[in-house]
Amino acid sequence: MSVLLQQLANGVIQGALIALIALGYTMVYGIIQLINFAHGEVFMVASYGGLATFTLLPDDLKKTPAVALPLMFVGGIAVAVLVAVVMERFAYRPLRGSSRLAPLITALGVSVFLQEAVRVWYPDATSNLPYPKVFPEGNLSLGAVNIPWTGVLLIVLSVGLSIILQTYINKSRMGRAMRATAQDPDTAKLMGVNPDRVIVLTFVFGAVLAGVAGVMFGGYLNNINIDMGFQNGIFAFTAAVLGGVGSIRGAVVGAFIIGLIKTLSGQYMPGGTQYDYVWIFVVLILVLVFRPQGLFGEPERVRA
Amino acid sequence: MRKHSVKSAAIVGSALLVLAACGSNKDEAGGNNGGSCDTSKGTLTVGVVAPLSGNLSALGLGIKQSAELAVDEANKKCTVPGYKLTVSAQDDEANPAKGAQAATKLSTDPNVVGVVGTLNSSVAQTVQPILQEKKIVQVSPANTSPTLTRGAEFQTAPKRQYDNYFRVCTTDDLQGPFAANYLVEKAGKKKIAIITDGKTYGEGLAAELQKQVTKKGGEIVGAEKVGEKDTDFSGVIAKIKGLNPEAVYYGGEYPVAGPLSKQMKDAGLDVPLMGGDGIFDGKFVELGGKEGDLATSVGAPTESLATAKSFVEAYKAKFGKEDYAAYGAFSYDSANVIIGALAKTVEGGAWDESKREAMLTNVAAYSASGATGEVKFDEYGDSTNKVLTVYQVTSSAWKDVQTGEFTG
Amino acid sequence: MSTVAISEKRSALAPLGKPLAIAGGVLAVVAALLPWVTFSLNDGNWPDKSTLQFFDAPFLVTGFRWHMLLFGVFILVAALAPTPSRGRVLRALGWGTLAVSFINALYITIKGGGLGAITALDGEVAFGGVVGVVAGVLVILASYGIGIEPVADWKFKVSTPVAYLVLLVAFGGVLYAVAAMLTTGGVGASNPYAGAIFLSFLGFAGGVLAALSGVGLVRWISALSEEHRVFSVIVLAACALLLPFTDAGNEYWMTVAANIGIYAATAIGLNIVVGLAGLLDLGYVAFMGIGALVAANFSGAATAYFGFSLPFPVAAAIAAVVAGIFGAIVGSPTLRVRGDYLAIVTLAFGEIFTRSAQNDIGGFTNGSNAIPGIPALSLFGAEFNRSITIGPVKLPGGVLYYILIVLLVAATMAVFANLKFSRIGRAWIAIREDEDAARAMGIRTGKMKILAFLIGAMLAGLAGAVFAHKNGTVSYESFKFLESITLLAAVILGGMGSIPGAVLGASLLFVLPEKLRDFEEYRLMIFGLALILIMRFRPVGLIPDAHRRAEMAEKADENAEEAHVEARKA
Amino acid sequence: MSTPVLEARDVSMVFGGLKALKGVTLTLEEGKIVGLIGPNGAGKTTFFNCLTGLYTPTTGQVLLKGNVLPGDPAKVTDAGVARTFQNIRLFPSMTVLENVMVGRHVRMKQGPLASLFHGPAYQRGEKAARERSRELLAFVGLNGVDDELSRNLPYGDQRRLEIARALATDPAVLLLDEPTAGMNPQETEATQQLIFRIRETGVSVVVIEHDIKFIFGLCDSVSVLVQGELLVEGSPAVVRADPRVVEAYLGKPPEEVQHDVEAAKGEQA
Repeated sequence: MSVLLQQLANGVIQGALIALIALGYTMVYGIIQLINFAHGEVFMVASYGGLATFTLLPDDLKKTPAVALPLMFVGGIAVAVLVAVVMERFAYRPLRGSSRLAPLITALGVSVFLQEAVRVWYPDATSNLPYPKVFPEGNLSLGAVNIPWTGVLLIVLSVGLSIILQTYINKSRMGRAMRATAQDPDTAKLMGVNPDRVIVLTFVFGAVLAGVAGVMFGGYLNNINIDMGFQNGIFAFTAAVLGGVGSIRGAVVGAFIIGLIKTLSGQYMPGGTQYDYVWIFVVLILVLVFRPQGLFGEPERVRA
Repeated sequence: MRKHSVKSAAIVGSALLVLAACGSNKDEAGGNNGGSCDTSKGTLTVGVVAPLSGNLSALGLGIKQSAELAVDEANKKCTVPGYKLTVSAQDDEANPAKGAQAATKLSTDPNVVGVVGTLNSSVAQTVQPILQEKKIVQVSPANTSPTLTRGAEFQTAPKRQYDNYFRVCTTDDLQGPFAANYLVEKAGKKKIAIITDGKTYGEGLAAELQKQVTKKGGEIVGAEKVGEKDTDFSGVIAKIKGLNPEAVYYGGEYPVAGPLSKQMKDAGLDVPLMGGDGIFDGKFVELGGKEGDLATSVGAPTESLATAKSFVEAYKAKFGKEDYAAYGAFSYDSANVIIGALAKTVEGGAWDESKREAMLTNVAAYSASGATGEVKFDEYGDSTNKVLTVYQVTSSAWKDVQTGEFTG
Repeated sequence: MSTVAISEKRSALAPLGKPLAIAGGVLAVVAALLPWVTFSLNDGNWPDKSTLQFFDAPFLVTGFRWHMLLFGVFILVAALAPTPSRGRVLRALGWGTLAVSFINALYITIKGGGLGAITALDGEVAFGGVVGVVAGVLVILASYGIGIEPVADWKFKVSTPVAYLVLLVAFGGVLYAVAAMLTTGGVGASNPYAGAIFLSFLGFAGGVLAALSGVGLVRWISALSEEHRVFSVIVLAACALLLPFTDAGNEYWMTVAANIGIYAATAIGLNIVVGLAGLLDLGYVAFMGIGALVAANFSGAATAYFGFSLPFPVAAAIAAVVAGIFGAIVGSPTLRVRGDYLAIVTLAFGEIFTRSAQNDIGGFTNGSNAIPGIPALSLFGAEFNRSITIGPVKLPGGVLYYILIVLLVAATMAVFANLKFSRIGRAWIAIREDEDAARAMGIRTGKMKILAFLIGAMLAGLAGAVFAHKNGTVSYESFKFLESITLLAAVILGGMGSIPGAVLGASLLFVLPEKLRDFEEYRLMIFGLALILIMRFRPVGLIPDAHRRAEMAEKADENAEEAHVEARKA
Repeated sequence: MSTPVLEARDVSMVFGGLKALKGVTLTLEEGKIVGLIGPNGAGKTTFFNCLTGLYTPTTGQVLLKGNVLPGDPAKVTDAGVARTFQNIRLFPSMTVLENVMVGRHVRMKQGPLASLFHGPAYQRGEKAARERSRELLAFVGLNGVDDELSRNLPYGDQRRLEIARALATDPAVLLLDEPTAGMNPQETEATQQLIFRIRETGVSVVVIEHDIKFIFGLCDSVSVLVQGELLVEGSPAVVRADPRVVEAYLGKPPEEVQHDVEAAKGEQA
């Protein structure tokens, strides 16, 4: 029983992390129908950005987590936003209006490029790097279940930020513009929405969330590597598809489902942790076959 | 930067001197670059096949640079009279097909005298036959799969697979059982859980450990796998924790092992984690390896070996930092095997492809003290150095706790 | 904006166009005869006698300086003789000159320790590089002065025998260029300058090719070859089979070429799925892996699942069928899933495949130990990986594999071409263009898509079977996500739906890394960057499908028109 | 009474809670042209989609020559109902001839193997298809543009190409969705003549159209759909005189109605 509870807790924490990344995927896809494969790398770069910020801090600040931690978040988010904006401006924007595949290939190229750039240029990034110990230590113990405080923080941030995002998109003027652009870019343009601005903003929002996720990832797991972006990016995109691409709520729910499938299938399914990935993808395929639009997606209207 | 410009100034200076000596820069007869050794017979190449890009490149670059160090030293000491040696490092991307291409490239060059590599046993499988075809000696610093030398039935009916293949590292069927003996007999851990990363190295090691643990009366309470790119192990740890193991054996390398150990501790599973030479690295502790974690490694402890210390110092002097990684010292020894055998082969004569046969004989007969201890090969091409040491993390550093040979 | 800038430059440079070009051409010739480096480098002389004194042996000019000399002569000819679209030709030659000079000078500077190596600072005189760069810049400026006209269109028709002759010469030239590209910089591992020499050669080849294309020759020849399609294919295949007899005919390049061929055949299969049917497949290499595993298990290797071996053709057929079945299974969600969602299903399948293979599912894959020791193919006792001797000619090892794979690629191309121009091919393209309309035409889209997956997977499985024997080992590590991406990139780089495109794309993506081994640390980074740049500047690929080519031409016309209008406004 | 070619019996369609069609019945006799009109949002397109198999009616049936139509557009086409689209849906980067040959798809029998090996039988089939396609192109009046990309054709020609492509499926019934949208009077006139000629070949036609004048000049019978219900059905004269039709069209006389409709269309575009 305690194992089950512990695994549930683990799954929720993993889900919280994936959710933060998945939101970036789902928003970008919702607006310009692009699987932004490089989004996972934005998350990775943010993590290194946070680490670099810490390394650059003077020694006495390094010892004050209350200052160092926020600065790391700022650093990580700044790097993520910068990379995302540059990527949108110079890699994706020139391709808008071309075939559907071109930007996708570009996204794959950006992904490979970012990963390799960090590996070659970030000192010692060829191997895993330890993350500074400025995060709250210890566990929240609920009976036999241990949840690290970083995990708790991750869940709080993930849920909190997605609620803020959802509210912003539903209530604000810019949010309306985003929704309008997602549904019908041409009409939105006629209504005075500047699509370029909306798209950049979408990338920025995604990058901010990925930045938070990147720094929290280091804090929660104590180490980062250049592959983390790809791996979690795939999960996050899967989560976005599972929940219904374009839906904020869907992405979050999808992410939690994936986190839970991973830990629970590793625990209870035959083959154990060897096949936990396989189960994620099996569930994904089943969901897509029986509910192609994802859990919370709009059913696709036949164009005729 | 400064070092570089000093070096270039030296090159420029010496080159100018040479040119001045010739009286004009029309002289196109080349090769002499002002070193003090006689290199009149030309240049010979030591090949390296290792992953130089991608996620295993830390290990691969360590192998490449350590081989370069050995070659540099040989050039300075004029180990091979009449020849200058160079290293030609080829990337295999940890991919067997790419490894085959890299090996073919080296094998078409008549001046390649031997190859150091590979890192991955799976890549070695494609490289072995290609090099054998041309009788090029291959010395691996890192392949631990026993099948590479002794065939699929390595325990019951060992049979030499490739007469050109040698290795200076230890094999899974020694290291795994040695670790098992330590865990069960010395440390008294009867209930052991196994985690592997699913790759050849870790799987092979864990499989051999498992056999020996059972033989010695211990119990394997569970075997789990983590993805090679994973960073979050909470699921695996929770599962293992429910089985109440007294120790965890990890088959894999330090980038995963360090964080795994830390996350185990954080999740309340405070038992020692043990691994093979793949986790015997200072980075393991940096990445979260905790007090009391264990590792096996080949040879006697470094402190007791003057050769090992001098390797570390020379490496640091040449490359500025100690990033030779897990297999640097083995690679250094591998390169030295090739250089030593080459010196004997070309003694008083000149190199040509027909000398490769003699190279094989000379490598098989090679014997010296290297950075990892005694370097010598048995009839299968395996290292005769069967001395293994168990290390334990004590005060944030590896400390040897037991040295010996695996005796069954 | 940019058009305005150019037109301003044109007005300033227009009268100087010809003199500048002549000056540049003369300088290029001079640069070729000047010394380039003041001393012998650490790893031996910078290649090809570049420390030669001023003018003392003009007939000994080789290597990159020979290329410079040629560029100089070409530039002078283009500037003085009546050349069609002269500006475009000069621009290409100028960039070529610049590239060759810059690459060599840069390499000397870096390896030789500073600018002293290419100037007079160290007491010796070596201005070759500097003069070459200046020459290149002058010619580029001159070309803008003259103006960039559209590519000339050669209208004249030739009789069939003459056309055949032209095509023979052209393809012979291609063969020569390919062989030269492969062998430049040396074959073995000994030449420390191989990477730079190769880049320099690429600069030369690129410049000449662009100039020929600018003058209209390339377009004319491709039109000719389309007219005489069958003849062209035969000649091309013959050229491919002649490669082993050239300088590139050594074991290493046979191995590389064979691997390229295997991936090219796979890429053509993928082109059916992506290029014709418009279905994005991100896990395609898994089918190749399945084919390889099946062949390996029937090969009689020690760790194979089946203890017996089947003749290769039978094993290959089974491999294709099994891969095809998996293809149909993976494709089946397409009945309900649309577009990008399908991409994620294929990606998921790819991941499931690697995971399962790694865990030795069903005992078929031997897990992380892989299946080693797969015997080489043999025919009448001749093992495919050995060298063979026919009369006086000794062919390098692996040549039989090469021939087998050339035939495989040719067969795959034929399959692709026949399908493309058939009822089924039209249905696929219709689905790609507009799925609803295709259904309204009575096309069973689900069935057709599964068929595309099935055929594509079969081709991949077949290629995988050859792969298993060629490499001797089948490990899950050869079939990872990055390979799928590389294959996809090959298809898109070459041009979607285009047959020669897939072969060219695969060649580039697998030859360039081989030639650029010197830069191995940056290889993948360059690969990523290249993907971005290609999509940015040539999204239809290098050899676009005829339809897409028309699309592109249309766009270019529009652009030209716009530019015209803008220029008039300005 | 002979079996009608196409018959919709009591077709209802419900989306969520929205009743888009309420028991619509329509009969098409062989060799006739039926028009379907109604204000925006009346359910014309929904009804059309029921006829073409894109939607399966919630209740009711669609029968072709007495047989219930399958619920799959591809199978419906196979059975003999072809259609065009309101906003032209050609295959833009295929040539004109290839577009029509795609229409022949369902009447050609070459399977994968034949397509792979291009045997003599295959060659014959391909040649026949090409000839038939050329005939149809000539029939709709598209000559000498076989190898143009379809997207490069002028607007009116694209409409005609769509009709040729639909005819290539050898349909018994042709459904035209606003065939004159965006056309000038001359082109509209030509389209009318083309539809008459199609009828002469024995194909029955259903036309949806906003242009009431065009419908009344073209059709043998007209059905008016308002808010998902069939309001009136009958000959043009009957429908034109029916006061409910006038009322349905905003209570204005037909000429003004048409004007309004045009204006509405302008906004839509």
